[in-house]
Amino acid sequence: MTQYIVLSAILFTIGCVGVLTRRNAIVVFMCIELMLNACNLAFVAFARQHGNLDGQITAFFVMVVAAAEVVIGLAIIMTIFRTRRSASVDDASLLKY
Amino acid sequence: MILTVLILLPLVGALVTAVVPAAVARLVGLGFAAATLVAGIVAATQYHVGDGMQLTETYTWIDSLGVHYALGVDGLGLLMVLLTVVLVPIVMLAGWHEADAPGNNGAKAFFAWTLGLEAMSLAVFTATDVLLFYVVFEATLIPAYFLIGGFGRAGRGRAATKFLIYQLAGGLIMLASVIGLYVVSADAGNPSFLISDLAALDIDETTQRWLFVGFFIAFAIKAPMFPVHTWLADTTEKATTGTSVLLVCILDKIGTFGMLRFCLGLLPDASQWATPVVIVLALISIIYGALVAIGQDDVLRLIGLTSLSHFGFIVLGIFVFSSNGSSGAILYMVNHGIATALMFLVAGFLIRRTGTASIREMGGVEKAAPVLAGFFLVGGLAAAGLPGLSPFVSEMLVIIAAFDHHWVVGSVAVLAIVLAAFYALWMYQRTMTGPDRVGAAPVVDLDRREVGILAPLLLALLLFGFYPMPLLDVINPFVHDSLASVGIGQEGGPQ
Amino acid sequence: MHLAPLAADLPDPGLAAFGQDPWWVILLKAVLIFLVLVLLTLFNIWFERRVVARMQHRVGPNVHGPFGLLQSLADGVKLALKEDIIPKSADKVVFLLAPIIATVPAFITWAVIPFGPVVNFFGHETPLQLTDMPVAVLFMLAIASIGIYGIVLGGWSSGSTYSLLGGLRSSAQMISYEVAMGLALVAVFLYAGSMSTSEIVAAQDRLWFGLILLPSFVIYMISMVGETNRAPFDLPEAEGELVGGFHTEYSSLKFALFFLAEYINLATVSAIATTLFLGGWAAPWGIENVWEGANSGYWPLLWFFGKLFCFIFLFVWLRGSLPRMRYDQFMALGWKILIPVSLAWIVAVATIRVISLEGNINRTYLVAAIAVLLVLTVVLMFVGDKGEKSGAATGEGAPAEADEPHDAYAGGFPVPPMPAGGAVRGGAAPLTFAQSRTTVTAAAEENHE
Amino acid sequence: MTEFVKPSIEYFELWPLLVVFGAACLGVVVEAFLPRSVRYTAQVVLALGGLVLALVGVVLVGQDVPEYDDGAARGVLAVGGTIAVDGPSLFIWGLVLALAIAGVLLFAERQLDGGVSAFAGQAAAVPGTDAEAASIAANREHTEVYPLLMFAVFGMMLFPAANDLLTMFVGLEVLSLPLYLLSGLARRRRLLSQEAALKYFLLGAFSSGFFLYGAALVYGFAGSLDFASINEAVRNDVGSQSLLLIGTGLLSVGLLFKVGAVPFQAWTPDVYQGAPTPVTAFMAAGTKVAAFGAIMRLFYVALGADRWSWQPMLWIIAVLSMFVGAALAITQTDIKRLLAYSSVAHTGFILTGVLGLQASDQLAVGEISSVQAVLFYLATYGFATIGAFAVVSLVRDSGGETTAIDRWAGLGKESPVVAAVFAFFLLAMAGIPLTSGFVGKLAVFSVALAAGAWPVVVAAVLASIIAAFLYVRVIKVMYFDKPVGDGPSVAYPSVLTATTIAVGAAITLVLGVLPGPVLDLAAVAGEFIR
Amino acid sequence: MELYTPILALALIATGFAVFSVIMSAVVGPKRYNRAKLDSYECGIEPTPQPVGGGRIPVKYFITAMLFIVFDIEIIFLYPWAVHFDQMALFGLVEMVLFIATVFVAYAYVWRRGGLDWD
Repeated sequence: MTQYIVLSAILFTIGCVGVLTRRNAIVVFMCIELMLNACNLAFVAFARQHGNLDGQITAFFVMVVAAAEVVIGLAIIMTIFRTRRSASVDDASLLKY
Repeated sequence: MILTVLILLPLVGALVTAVVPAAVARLVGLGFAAATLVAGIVAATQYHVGDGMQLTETYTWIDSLGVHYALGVDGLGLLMVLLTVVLVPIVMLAGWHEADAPGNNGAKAFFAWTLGLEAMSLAVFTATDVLLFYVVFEATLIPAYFLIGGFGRAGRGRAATKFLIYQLAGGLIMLASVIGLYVVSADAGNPSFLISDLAALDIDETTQRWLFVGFFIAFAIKAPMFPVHTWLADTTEKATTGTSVLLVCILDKIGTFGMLRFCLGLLPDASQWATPVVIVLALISIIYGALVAIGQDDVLRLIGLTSLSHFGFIVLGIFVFSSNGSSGAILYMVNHGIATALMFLVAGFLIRRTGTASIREMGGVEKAAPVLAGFFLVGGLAAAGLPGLSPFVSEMLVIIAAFDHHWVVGSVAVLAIVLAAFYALWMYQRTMTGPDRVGAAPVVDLDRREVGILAPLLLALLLFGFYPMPLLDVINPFVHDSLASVGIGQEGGPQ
Repeated sequence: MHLAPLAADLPDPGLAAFGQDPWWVILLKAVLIFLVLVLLTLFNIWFERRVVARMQHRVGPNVHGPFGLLQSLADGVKLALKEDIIPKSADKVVFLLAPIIATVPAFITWAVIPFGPVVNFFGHETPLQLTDMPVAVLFMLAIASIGIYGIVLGGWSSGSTYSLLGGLRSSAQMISYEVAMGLALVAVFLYAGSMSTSEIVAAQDRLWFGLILLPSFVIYMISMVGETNRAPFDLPEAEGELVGGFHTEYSSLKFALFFLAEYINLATVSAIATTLFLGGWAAPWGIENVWEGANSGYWPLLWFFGKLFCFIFLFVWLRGSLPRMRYDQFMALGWKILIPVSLAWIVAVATIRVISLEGNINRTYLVAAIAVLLVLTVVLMFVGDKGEKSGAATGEGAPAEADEPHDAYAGGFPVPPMPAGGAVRGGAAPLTFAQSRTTVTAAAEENHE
Repeated sequence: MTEFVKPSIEYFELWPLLVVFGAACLGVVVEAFLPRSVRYTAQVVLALGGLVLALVGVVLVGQDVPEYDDGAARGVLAVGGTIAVDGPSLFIWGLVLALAIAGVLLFAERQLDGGVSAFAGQAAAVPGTDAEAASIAANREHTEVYPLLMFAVFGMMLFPAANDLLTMFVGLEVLSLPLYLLSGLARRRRLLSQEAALKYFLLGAFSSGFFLYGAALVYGFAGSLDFASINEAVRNDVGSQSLLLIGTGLLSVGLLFKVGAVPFQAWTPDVYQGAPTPVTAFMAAGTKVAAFGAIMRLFYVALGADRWSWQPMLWIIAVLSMFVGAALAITQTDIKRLLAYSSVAHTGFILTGVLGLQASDQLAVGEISSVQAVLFYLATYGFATIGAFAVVSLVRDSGGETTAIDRWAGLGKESPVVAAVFAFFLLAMAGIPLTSGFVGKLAVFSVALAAGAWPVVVAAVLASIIAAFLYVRVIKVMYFDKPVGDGPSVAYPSVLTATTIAVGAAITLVLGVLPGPVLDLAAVAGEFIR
Repeated sequence: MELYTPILALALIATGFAVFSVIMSAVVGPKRYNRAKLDSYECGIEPTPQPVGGGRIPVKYFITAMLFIVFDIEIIFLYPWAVHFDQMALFGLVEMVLFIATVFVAYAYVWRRGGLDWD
């Protein structure tokens, strides 16, 4: 069981690092999705460990939320691209201080 | 009831003045001020000397926090109230035209804010609930802020901001102590802000000290005391003299008033614990104020700094814990109010004539305007504590008390008198005597109105200089009580 | 949330027969399935060509072997001997990976297809089915959709306009029809009360779901054609528009793999249809009345493949007789008709089910529930396509955008660029349609200037 | 799979939630089927109607929520214990709904910008293209904002009422996602707006990821998601402490991000500045209220027994938030950013309140509880903020709103009323007596002090001195500075915005002078139920 | 788990076959390359240069993808519901009708706004 947890932790960390280091909004976004799925993995693993279904149900809901986030996120990122011709989060620098 | 009326009158007056057409605004304002004066006198007549807290009224305000709307006056409060109600109309008359001067926000605003300030100050002097006190204590800042920022010389905006920041800082620090008191009372099982309830608590040593620090810093900033006095000179320099009078003669008294009410009244042990430090600070303020005053070139700055020295005396008097000291301090609060008001107003008239506040650029006024020069001289001598003028009495009491406390303290205080005499006379000499300024229009002398404004102050100075008993009669019982609370027996009031 | 402890760990009784095989049986079965599929593919290709030829009054392949049966084998060998080209603009790794990704899932789906009942398999009692699980059908759908990756990656990595558009199109239409397909299956699960294929087959012993759930069946059949990119829905390979579609750039055996995958999928969807709607390996009714041995031993294989070939023939027939659809009509069919209808149908089925479960339910409750959905559906059908096209929801810019001169980004085509730092390798080098002479989709159109 | 048990659904207690959600869905339908001409009216009416209806519902429910088992608190566990309809929930619901009504009024304001709302005519049209020009010419506007707002409100109501981590997470997302979109819809300065949306979205999704993983770990620790069981597990600490600790940390990251506490405040200024001012107003007020409700529920109900592991963390974060917020606010030159940073500082102050004692058995008689103090502070802060931003939307020049502080110079002369009102709001935020802010500060400080968190209180006092300076600075600019160029001009708002500002100011004053009733209401709200 | 091992076997066989044939195609068969042959196919014309800044895909595909996600999620919820429908009976029906109706609202919106139209 612990292997799953470790794996999910690793995935989560990868996603986390990705978010912090990558510059392409889409990639950042994908990293976030990776984090969510790491959470799913952890939930399912724990559900198995505790022998109840809460975790699996949660995984379902997380999927829904992830889907919603994808939709909204893509919408926002698209608008930015079409305005800026670039997906780099570094270019998004009008707002500072 | 009368106290509520006393507070509401100027408050309503402020609102009315703000809405009536500018033409009549000044008259309306003055009318309300006069009405307040009358109310104040009525209150004084209803006051029975020696019965402690009187004319009290108490209503629950915020139940779940144990806050009350509670008013009442004792000797100290009464004197402050009277001082306030008397000075405000005088300031209004003095500022009659000045507020309309170009660059100012207009007499209407000036009168409205002044009345607002009066209302809040009266509330401060009569509040007997700590939170109510705190609320109005902070509330006085708003009108004061707009008075300083809206009227006077260039750079007043900065001065106003500086003033407000200092005061807010003090206020917030005090807030911590206020809440602290509340929490203590809550732990004691009866959450309340009423001074009467809080005085009943016995607070353990360390807590007392923390709370004391909070209160004292706030009041030291207010009063002002070295080292947190720096806002004072800037403010008096930039603001109109009328504003300065309101600030220095009324608002700053809240500081010393608070020390008596809260530091001594609620935290006696801590007060005694802190005495050495406070006395040192007081002495520094006395000497430092006097010395810096000597060096000043700007009349208004100079006067401002003299009051730093005077507040030093007052605090000294309070913290030597003797009947002489306390009585002297309280008496000093009144006298200083009168004397400094006189100084500021005269200086104001002077500046309006010479068009400058720089001592260097003045001179030879006494030939052209003997009356003005006379008033100026009296004011200066009063500040210097010349016998026969009321500050002398209070100063003497304080110094005697100081010697009783410790000869060093006393002698330092005496030194201050010398310095005071020096700056007062030297200022007079530089401004009034000597050659006339080159190529300047001769200074017109005071007109009848201005004399009329100054006269009552002068009379008060002389009257209380020779016969301070009426004041002392009011003061002594209070001193007796407060000293008793500190745990020092009464060894006969000063005669 | 207080939920029941997880009981699903141990396979439910229906699956008791599975997971008991020794390794050699498993291996043998797997190999058999593999062979069957390969042969089936070869046969299907030949079959299709013959039938289509007949429909067009031609003869079709008849040279190699009896009836030209070996034709497709010959083709395979020929393909193997063809030159293997990897375009220089292609992303090598993905380009090679894509056909594999496309092929493998096609095989795997068959792991859960039941060919028959428990039989004596070389002296070992085992069902004629590689394995089964509580979520078999879900598993099939999941694996099948992995195949889409193969196609879209193949299209993308070729580094060619046609391939990319072809890949996009096919993936778009596959996912669109996957929704309809998925919805069509819900009704089946509702009646079977399980997602394991063998249990579903068992549940149809009285009546085929294809009959009681006719609408689901029809929807499924339509969507399975779309799912496999077959005529009349073979737009990804629309020669007239897209040359070869996503596998334009592929040659030799890599192309063969895509071909193989496509035909296996053809068989797969047919097999699923058979299993879920036509009673799987069970003999058509009536037969076991006259001959009770029909559903035992290896005979069911006969029925199974019989039904399977009906579907195959249907596919061929469609191809032979129907013209290709236009893309917008095609998508409209999927999104605007199949989905709402199947949703409505699901609710209807559920309602009927409830009524049969508990006869005496207060109608108002029920009516209200149905009314909600009905109103919505009706309204939708009623207003139909008249919906104004403010780009708001589509994210597509207002018309004026197309004529921004030299704005490569005009026309609402926002898309993530390749990772920062530009293209790494060939095919990853970002595409553009800016100057392409092709006139495939309106999409490409708007890019011209 | 064992026998299925049908959860009970307390339709009456959930009435407010359901109404809001229904209104939101209806809004979408309206958007889909009504002609553009009538949409604006329909949407506004629908939204307002829904909110008012829900508010009525809250009052009705509040009147007869039964006592919870031990009588210390009142409330109902709805939908199989996933939603706790208790005193605090209801208070927050009421507050959120009130703020949302104000928000809708601001959204509907059309007079300030020449007959169009503050929202982009067509979000999809690329700025500076003919498409945008066309949409502007056609006086298009996105009426979708109203359904979006309603969904956000739904989330804001679900979030603090959630009684298990899953529901809380869902609430968190439902509240966030619409806001992400809304903040990208500004009509003017669209690049800023879109950028704000992007940053808000990326960081928001990031933080919610943390929250979720925290939830997973806590679930791993406790074996259950609902707060009561977690609390039990914490008491008799089953499972590994490290899971619990890390989980708690990650959970609080997610929550503290929402309230913009340091070090998770990075998004606040950007989003506040970039988003359309009505959205900023609504978001700043609503999000904070909801999120603090959730924070209190999580920390008190689920992790209450583990107080000593999370309290030190909150101490530090509170102090940091106050100082960083106040200090950075001083350096700002843009009024919206300034307000944003001040909101960070306020987060710190509210956290100070969260540090207090909440359970009645821990309190001396007549002492106010943390929940009470925080709820009150939230009420004061919410209305002051929404009012302040509403005022910001009035001050304009040719390029739309002028948010540069130095352009505000001379506002005191240009429009004394507006300047006075704004100054009043600022004073309220500074916590000057006779404004609601003062009583709020008083309350939170006293509870924190009572709980022995005196270092935090001292820090808070110092921080509020810094903060005071920054508010005074703005007032000075408005009243005593010489206007640059032709000074700011004040657009005359329609009754909508006017009402909002007036109500905001009125409430700020009333809560400052007579806070009694609201404090008592918060007291009646009592404790959270588990 | 042992329910899944057979799948692994089949998967291995299939992968082996696929990889084998890919390699085969590389090994067997002539290699007579030339530049034109290695260009990407564009009806014989010079292939278009690839721009920096990203290949671009019609936005419609994104819409389709999003809608797919939405409905796929709906299906995910429908399957377990369907399998255990008999236990929930009427309650299950009502809840699911509400759920479907909600999704339908969004669906209607997209439809009306032309989200489903290809041109």
